[in-house]
Amino acid sequence: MAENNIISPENLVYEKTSVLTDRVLHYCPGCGHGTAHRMLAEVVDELGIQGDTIGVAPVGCSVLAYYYFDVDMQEAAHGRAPAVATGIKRTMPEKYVFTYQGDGDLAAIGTAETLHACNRGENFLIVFINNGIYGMTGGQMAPTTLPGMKSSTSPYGRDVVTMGNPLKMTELVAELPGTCFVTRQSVHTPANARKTKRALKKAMEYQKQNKGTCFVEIVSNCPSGWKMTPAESNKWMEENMFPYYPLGDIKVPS
Amino acid sequence: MAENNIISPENLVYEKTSVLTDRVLHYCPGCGHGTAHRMLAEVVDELGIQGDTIGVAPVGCSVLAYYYFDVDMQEAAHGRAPAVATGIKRTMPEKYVFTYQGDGDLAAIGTAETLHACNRGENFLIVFINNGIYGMTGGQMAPTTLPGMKSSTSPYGRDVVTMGNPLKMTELVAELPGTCFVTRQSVHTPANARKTKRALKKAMEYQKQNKGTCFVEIVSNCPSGWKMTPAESNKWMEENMFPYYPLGDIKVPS
Amino acid sequence: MTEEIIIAGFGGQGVLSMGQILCYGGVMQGKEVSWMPSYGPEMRGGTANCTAIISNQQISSPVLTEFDTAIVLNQPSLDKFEEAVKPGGLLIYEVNGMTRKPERTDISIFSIPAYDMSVKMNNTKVFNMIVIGGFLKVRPVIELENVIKGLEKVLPERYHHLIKLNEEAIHKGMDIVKEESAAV
Amino acid sequence: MTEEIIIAGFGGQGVLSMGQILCYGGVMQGKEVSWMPSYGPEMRGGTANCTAIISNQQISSPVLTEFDTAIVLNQPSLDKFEEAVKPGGLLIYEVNGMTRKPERTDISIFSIPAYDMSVKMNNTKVFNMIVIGGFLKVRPVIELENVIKGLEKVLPERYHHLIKLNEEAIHKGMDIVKEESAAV
Amino acid sequence: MKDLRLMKGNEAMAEAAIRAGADAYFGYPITPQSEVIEYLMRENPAERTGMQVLQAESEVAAINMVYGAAGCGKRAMTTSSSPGVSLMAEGLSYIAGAELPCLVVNVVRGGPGLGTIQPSQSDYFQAVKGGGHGDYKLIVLAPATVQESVDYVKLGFELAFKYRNPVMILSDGIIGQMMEKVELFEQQPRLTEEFSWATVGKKPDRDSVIVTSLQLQSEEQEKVNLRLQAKYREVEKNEVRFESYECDDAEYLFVAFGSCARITRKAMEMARGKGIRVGLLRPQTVYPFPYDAINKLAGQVKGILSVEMNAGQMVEDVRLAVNGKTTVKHFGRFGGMIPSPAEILNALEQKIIGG
Amino acid sequence: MKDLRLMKGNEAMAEAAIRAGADAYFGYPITPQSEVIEYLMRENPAERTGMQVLQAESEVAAINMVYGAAGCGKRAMTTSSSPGVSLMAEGLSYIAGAELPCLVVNVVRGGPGLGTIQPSQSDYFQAVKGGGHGDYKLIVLAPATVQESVDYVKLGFELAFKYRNPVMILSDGIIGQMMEKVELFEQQPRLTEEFSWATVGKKPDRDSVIVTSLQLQSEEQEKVNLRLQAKYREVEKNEVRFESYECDDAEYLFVAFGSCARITRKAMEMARGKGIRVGLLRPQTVYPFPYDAINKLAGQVKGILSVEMNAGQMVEDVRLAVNGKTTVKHFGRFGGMIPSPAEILNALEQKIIGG
Amino acid sequence: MARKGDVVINIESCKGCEVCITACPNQVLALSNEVNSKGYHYVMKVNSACVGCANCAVVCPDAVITVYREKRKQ
Amino acid sequence: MARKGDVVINIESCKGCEVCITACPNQVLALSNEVNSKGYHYVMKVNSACVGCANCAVVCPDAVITVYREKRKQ
Ligand SMILES: Cc1ncc(C[n+]2csc(CCOP(=O)(O)OP(=O)(O)O)c2C)c(N)n1
Ligand SMILES: Cc1ncc(C[n+]2csc(CCOP(=O)(O)OP(=O)(O)O)c2C)c(N)n1
Ligand code: SF4
Ligand code: SF4
Ligand code: SF4
Ligand code: SF4
Ligand code: SF4
Ligand code: SF4
Ligand SMILES: [Mg+2]
Ligand SMILES: [Mg+2]
Repeated sequence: MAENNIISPENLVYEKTSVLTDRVLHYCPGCGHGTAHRMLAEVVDELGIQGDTIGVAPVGCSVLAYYYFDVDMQEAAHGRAPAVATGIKRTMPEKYVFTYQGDGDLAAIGTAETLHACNRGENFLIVFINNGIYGMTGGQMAPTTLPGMKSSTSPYGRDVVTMGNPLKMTELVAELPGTCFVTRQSVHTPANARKTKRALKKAMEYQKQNKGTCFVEIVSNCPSGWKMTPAESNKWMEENMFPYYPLGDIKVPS
Repeated sequence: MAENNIISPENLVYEKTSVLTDRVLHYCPGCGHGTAHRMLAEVVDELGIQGDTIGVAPVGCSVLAYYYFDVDMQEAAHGRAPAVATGIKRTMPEKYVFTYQGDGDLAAIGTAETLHACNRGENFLIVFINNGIYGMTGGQMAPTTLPGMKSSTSPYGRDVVTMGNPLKMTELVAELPGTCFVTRQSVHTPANARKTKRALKKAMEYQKQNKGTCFVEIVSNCPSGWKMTPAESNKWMEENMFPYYPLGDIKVPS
Repeated sequence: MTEEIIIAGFGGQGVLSMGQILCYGGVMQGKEVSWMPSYGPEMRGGTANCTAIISNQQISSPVLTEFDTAIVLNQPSLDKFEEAVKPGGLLIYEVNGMTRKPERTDISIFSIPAYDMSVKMNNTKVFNMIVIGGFLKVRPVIELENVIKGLEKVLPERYHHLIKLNEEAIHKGMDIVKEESAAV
Repeated sequence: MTEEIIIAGFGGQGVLSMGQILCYGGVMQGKEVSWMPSYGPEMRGGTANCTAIISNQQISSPVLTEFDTAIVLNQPSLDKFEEAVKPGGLLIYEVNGMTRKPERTDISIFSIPAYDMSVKMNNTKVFNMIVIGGFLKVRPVIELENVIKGLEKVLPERYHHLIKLNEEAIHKGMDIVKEESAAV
Repeated sequence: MKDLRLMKGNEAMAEAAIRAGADAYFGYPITPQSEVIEYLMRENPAERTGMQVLQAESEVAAINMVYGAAGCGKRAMTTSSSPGVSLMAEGLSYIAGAELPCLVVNVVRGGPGLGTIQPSQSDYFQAVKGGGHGDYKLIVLAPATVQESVDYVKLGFELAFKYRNPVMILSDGIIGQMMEKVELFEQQPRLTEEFSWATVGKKPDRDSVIVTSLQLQSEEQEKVNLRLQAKYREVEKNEVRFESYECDDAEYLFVAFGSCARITRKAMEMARGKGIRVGLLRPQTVYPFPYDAINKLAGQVKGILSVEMNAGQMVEDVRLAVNGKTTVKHFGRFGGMIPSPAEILNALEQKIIGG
Repeated sequence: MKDLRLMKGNEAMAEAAIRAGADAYFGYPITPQSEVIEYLMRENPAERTGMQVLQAESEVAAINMVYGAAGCGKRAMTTSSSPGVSLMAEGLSYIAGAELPCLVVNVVRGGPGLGTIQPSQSDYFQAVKGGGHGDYKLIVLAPATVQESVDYVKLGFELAFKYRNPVMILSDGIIGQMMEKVELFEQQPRLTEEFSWATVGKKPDRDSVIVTSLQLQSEEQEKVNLRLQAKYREVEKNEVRFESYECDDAEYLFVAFGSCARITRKAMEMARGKGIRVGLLRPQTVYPFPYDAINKLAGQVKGILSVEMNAGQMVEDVRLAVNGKTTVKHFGRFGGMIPSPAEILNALEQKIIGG
Repeated sequence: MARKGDVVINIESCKGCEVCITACPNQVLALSNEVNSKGYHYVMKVNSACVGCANCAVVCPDAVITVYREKRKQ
Repeated sequence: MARKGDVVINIESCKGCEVCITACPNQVLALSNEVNSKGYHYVMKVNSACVGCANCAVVCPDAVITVYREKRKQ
């Protein structure tokens, strides 16, 4: 065992940021939502903007995000977070505003609000957690569910002919002049989590410069919805989700 | 004057198709809606599918399209024509189904329905009349209104910073695997009108082959909304709309 | 005093602003007024009309089926509103483009060749002011000075140099309006 | 006869299907039944419970606040439902993982070490059938044969080879259930 | 042979839809009713009967897909829960206006807003007074058992086509989630009829069919409205359904619908046990509402308690029925709370008998 | 100095919004109210007062933008007409559930469905009984003049913030489109207050603010509902507004609101001219409804006619007020048709006096 | 040599938009000074240069024009 | 040579997902046989090879781990 004296304040290299509250997260074991929350909270912490940040929670597993982020937050109707954030940012232009949305929320019912906020170039950050499934309601097919992937509403696998194709919202919004920074990341390894954090930080900095909409997709797992252990889910994600949703920057400000 | 005997049935080269009713169109003088209607009706006529075609009218100036097309038609709620057409086509798969929608209808309130129908590759034809304005309600700004263009809700010209950028829905849906044929045309000259007709005919043929969604944008004028004479409007369209919305095929089946 | 007026014609004839000018004049004269347009089907073209009410009392209904005065500027409007004039009421019609004459015998009927006059004045834009002149001649419900004041309110500043011309048009209208048949 | 039962425990303990098996058994025996799950917040984890009612008459309310029998499989469930047993009613608890014993003196209390038994049987999946066995021993509201018939209905065809094993588990449960205190 | 099963309300409705010969289901997941689409997807009715099932991108899309299929004369349905049903308000108004038949199920949860996913009856007003705009009515069936959930799917389609009007099944989290014995009716054939009002492809010998709710002229729109009103009067004459329990000698009356009526019935039994002569009237149709039946009983009883899982909605219809003849009070729990029979009995004693 | 103008109802509301110190307007065009956003865009209030105006992509987006701005404690508003208001049903329920203040204007047109763009009052039920899901209430103001349209914008914001509740102005195509003399109130300052319930950025000395309508536990949700109901009782106690005309000696009574009340008043004058002693009660708030005032008059008159531009909606509230004390009948024209004073008088004679 | 053509104009449904006039390669069409019953100046033939190309008819939004063309001698 | 590190584990909030175990370059972590009050097998240190790289803490969804590392000698 390490000598006890290592554990002393001056040696501290990593601890939970105080921008996350001390509430126990309600997420399933190994769910990427928690890590994604922390990365975003650390960015708010490091930029010193806790008092200037307003978040918008979606309807989805992260509906209670407002219990964990220690910033002022609003809970939006399913899919409408970008409209709610528009209402906030337009009337509070000096604040840092973000939405945090799942793939059902953002890419199904919220398609129009997402696309139009991005098209108007609303000056806020959209964090998009793509886990290929409706986690909260019990594992139904999402717009991003992969071809052949099973869910409670595609029990024999997603049949693209009848159920449609996985929707790459991130690539679509990158086409819009209103978006300034569009990237796809993950949080399932330390390296990826750190990259995500850097992306989120950049996004907040662009927001300060009023550069337009920043859109950070985080491809994530849903062990419960996918009916896998966390480890299996991360492996499955690497092998199946990443080829379809390749990680990396899609659009960076010129 | 031409000798009278030219006007005899065997010399007939062009007359109004009977798939258009004899009602006087309610459109303003010179409005492209009428020509677009006729091209589509001629296609239905020539393919002999009048009895097998079901159309969906939007809310917009063409809300009364059902008075002019002599085929069975449904009038959809504003923006929902692609959802209505989905309901029709899924239960009547042997019919030829089309929607006819304006840019407010398709690209503003109907964004989600449009994108998802295209993403599912619903086997029907979407005819998209892009006149850069809300004609019916009195000339308000549409998602496709050009930067700087005046409308009753952008009286000092569209300011892209606060009002957003013109939305190129056609380019977006071309990105989706569900679409099979995506093209942008116009009907303001005989050559363009004939091209549009060919595109519409192809689209109906692809529909027969169940190839996925066909999407035909027609860049059109709105003399009333633009506050121009028909001739001015067509000229303005060529000089201003076409550079932004270039004509031509965007996606053709492989 | 309550004067309930319907003004009807083609979309481009300035029907709606005639009503507004009369109402603004009414306001200037300290009267109660209401103006209500026909806002047609959400589509282009067709006819337009508006109801203008000028009264000393509070106005109950801005929407009416019977009128003290009908000012009709085209045939369809004559067809539609001749019957809606109250017995003893007034009908003023613009002669140009009418294919028939009014038929009522229980109302006062006046004609006004406003279009021809506007052409003579080299300015078809003052057409509706000529008609207003005709109306005010027959029913002086508002003083000319207040009409002009109203006009000042309605017209954007940059058009105020046209007020003189409009006043002239009103006077012309007063001159040319003509009783066609005097029933009652 | 009406037996109103609450079954409560962790999500993975087969709580919901226990209630369903009992109810299906009731159906086979020609009884009226109702089963109602707690469907928790739209989120993961936590405890689960269901209400199962088996009766000779039509069942009024599928949702109850008091029960004839409570079957509790973990501490939070004991804490929550001990008080909800009607005086004279029955409480069955799984001994494993309880940090305290039930305290009521006005009800019959039975314990069942079902988890240990399932480990002994080398199949923790039959855990809940052992508990059912214990319950049926104390309250023979449904005949074993009908429970098995119900099981046949609940289990998909491909699992029917497991029915024997389940029957065995029920018998084991009947053997090991044990009265802890006999109040009333 | 009877097909007797133990089924969840939601799943039973899904099975009933297949058996009722439904042509299409369009829906979007939401608790507590997602089992409907999940069951359908598992059953794959496209193979069993040809019925089409599609997960829509939203409730707005779902109800408009229903419109499209219904406009072709198809038996189309959707299911949702409170927030999702709110999103269907415009679509329902269009369907009613275009006089199309369809079936919409609301498995109600507590509101307003995101609220709670627990059972509630707080969408009564929305269902019976019209959540959407304009003068229209849904025919609203309120099942109290899983069996009625099944039966009302069949009945719902029948009424929808009989009156060319949208029908709503007003269920809730209890009825949707509970399992009960249920007898399934036999598979009905899917429709083959081509309705004269439906867009099925223009025939040479008839005018084109137009499905629309638009009338440019007020005169025409008023005619449409008059036709709708005449239809609603017909519905009110023919389709009132209710059950009454122990009303013959009743001195007091409960009125309750759906799951709450079951609990109230238990309260009634408890009251009778104490010698209180109380009856229960349970509307099975909440539109059309059993005004006459309640009015009649109002002359007989000393007071009426409307028991609802909401803050007081149906009680307005009860009052309209009673028209001052006797005292009417409301008792409710809400926000997902379910009243116990004892509470209900207590409310009767406090508010009506003692009040 | 009085700022007296001749203005359209719609434009007057837009000007009133600027002057009331509104912070934001979000809306989507629809006849007969598009003049509101058009006026605002012309006026460019961002320069006059800093007020933000945005044309949203839909009514769904608009109401959720309002939610976001309201959640920051801003004076936010939207305007629409019937089909657009239906699309706001979910959002309104969320705003009510999260207890946010805002102003929503419905310039009603005839329904159901796409219907007609002509004036109507057929969204009464939707406005007062709740178009959205769950137990909630909007405070609903029904202006009868352009002046009231202006005044109610100011009053609406005041009530919205007083009760932290959405307020609706229930206008219609007549009031929206007509021009009348109107006296504009002076420019009010925009809010600078930071409300404790609003998301304005967490301060070190307080917990983070959460704007939400979600409660996972039924117990908590019921508490929310109880708080809402208590608030509604307050509103009912304090905010009932109505005008009565010639009621003192009335033998008969008209009840009518909004534009229809103006026409009914003319009918009343005609009736008085014929010696019929009829009065008029005009609710200015339709929620809270003047139940007590009508109940009192019900004891005095021989019959009441509820005159509405719909198929009979407010008449239910009139009946609830009257509670059997006297005859209540409804007279209406609908689908965009406007009753004439003569028709109304005739209906009084036929249905009430002769009936 | 171009074949001869002719057009028939449904005067009552013409809205005088002039789109056909622009489209005619042979300046066959012009607006009349007269108006139809809807008040529109309608289109009329002003010469006999029509070759029956149908350009005018194809672009006419109101389907006003019917076109004839001499058959090619076989 | 790598500096020495150490981790502090908030046992009660660990859900035993093992993501940290996979992420640790030095196999410092493993699941305990014991469960915490929520019934999860929690993570514990099984050796002293920790270098304080914080990988475990960075990927832990539940913010369970605090990391320390010896200061480099100056
Ligand atoms: C209007 C409406 N429709 C449906 C729902 C039900 N619902 C809640 S969350 C959700 C989807 C959640 O999936 P996603 O957005 O991918 O988030 P995740 O849970 O996967 O993180 C749905 C359909 C709702 N609450 N409101
Ligand atoms: C839900 C709803 N919102 C708004 C409207 C009003 N509206 C009718 S048509 C229209 C836009 C028409 O523009 P577009 O789709 O571009 O068609 P165009 O008239 O230009 O051909 C709008 C906003 C409506 N009828 N329904
Ligand atoms: S259901 Fe899926 S997304 Fe939701 S908390 Fe569990 S693992 Fe995460
Ligand atoms: S308003 Fe514009 S789009 Fe509509 S008919 Fe007139 S010209 Fe055509
Ligand atoms: S294009 Fe048609 S409508 Fe226009 S002027 Fe020519 S004939 Fe008339
Ligand atoms: S057919 Fe050709 S040549 Fe003849 S009028 Fe038309 S455009 Fe001109
Ligand atoms: S990653 Fe966190 S929650 Fe998961 S096992 Fe490790 S410490 Fe526990
Ligand atoms: S800090 Fe690094 S070495 Fe230490 S336990 Fe964590 S991952 Fe392993
Ligand atoms: Mg998801
Ligand atoms: Mg347009």
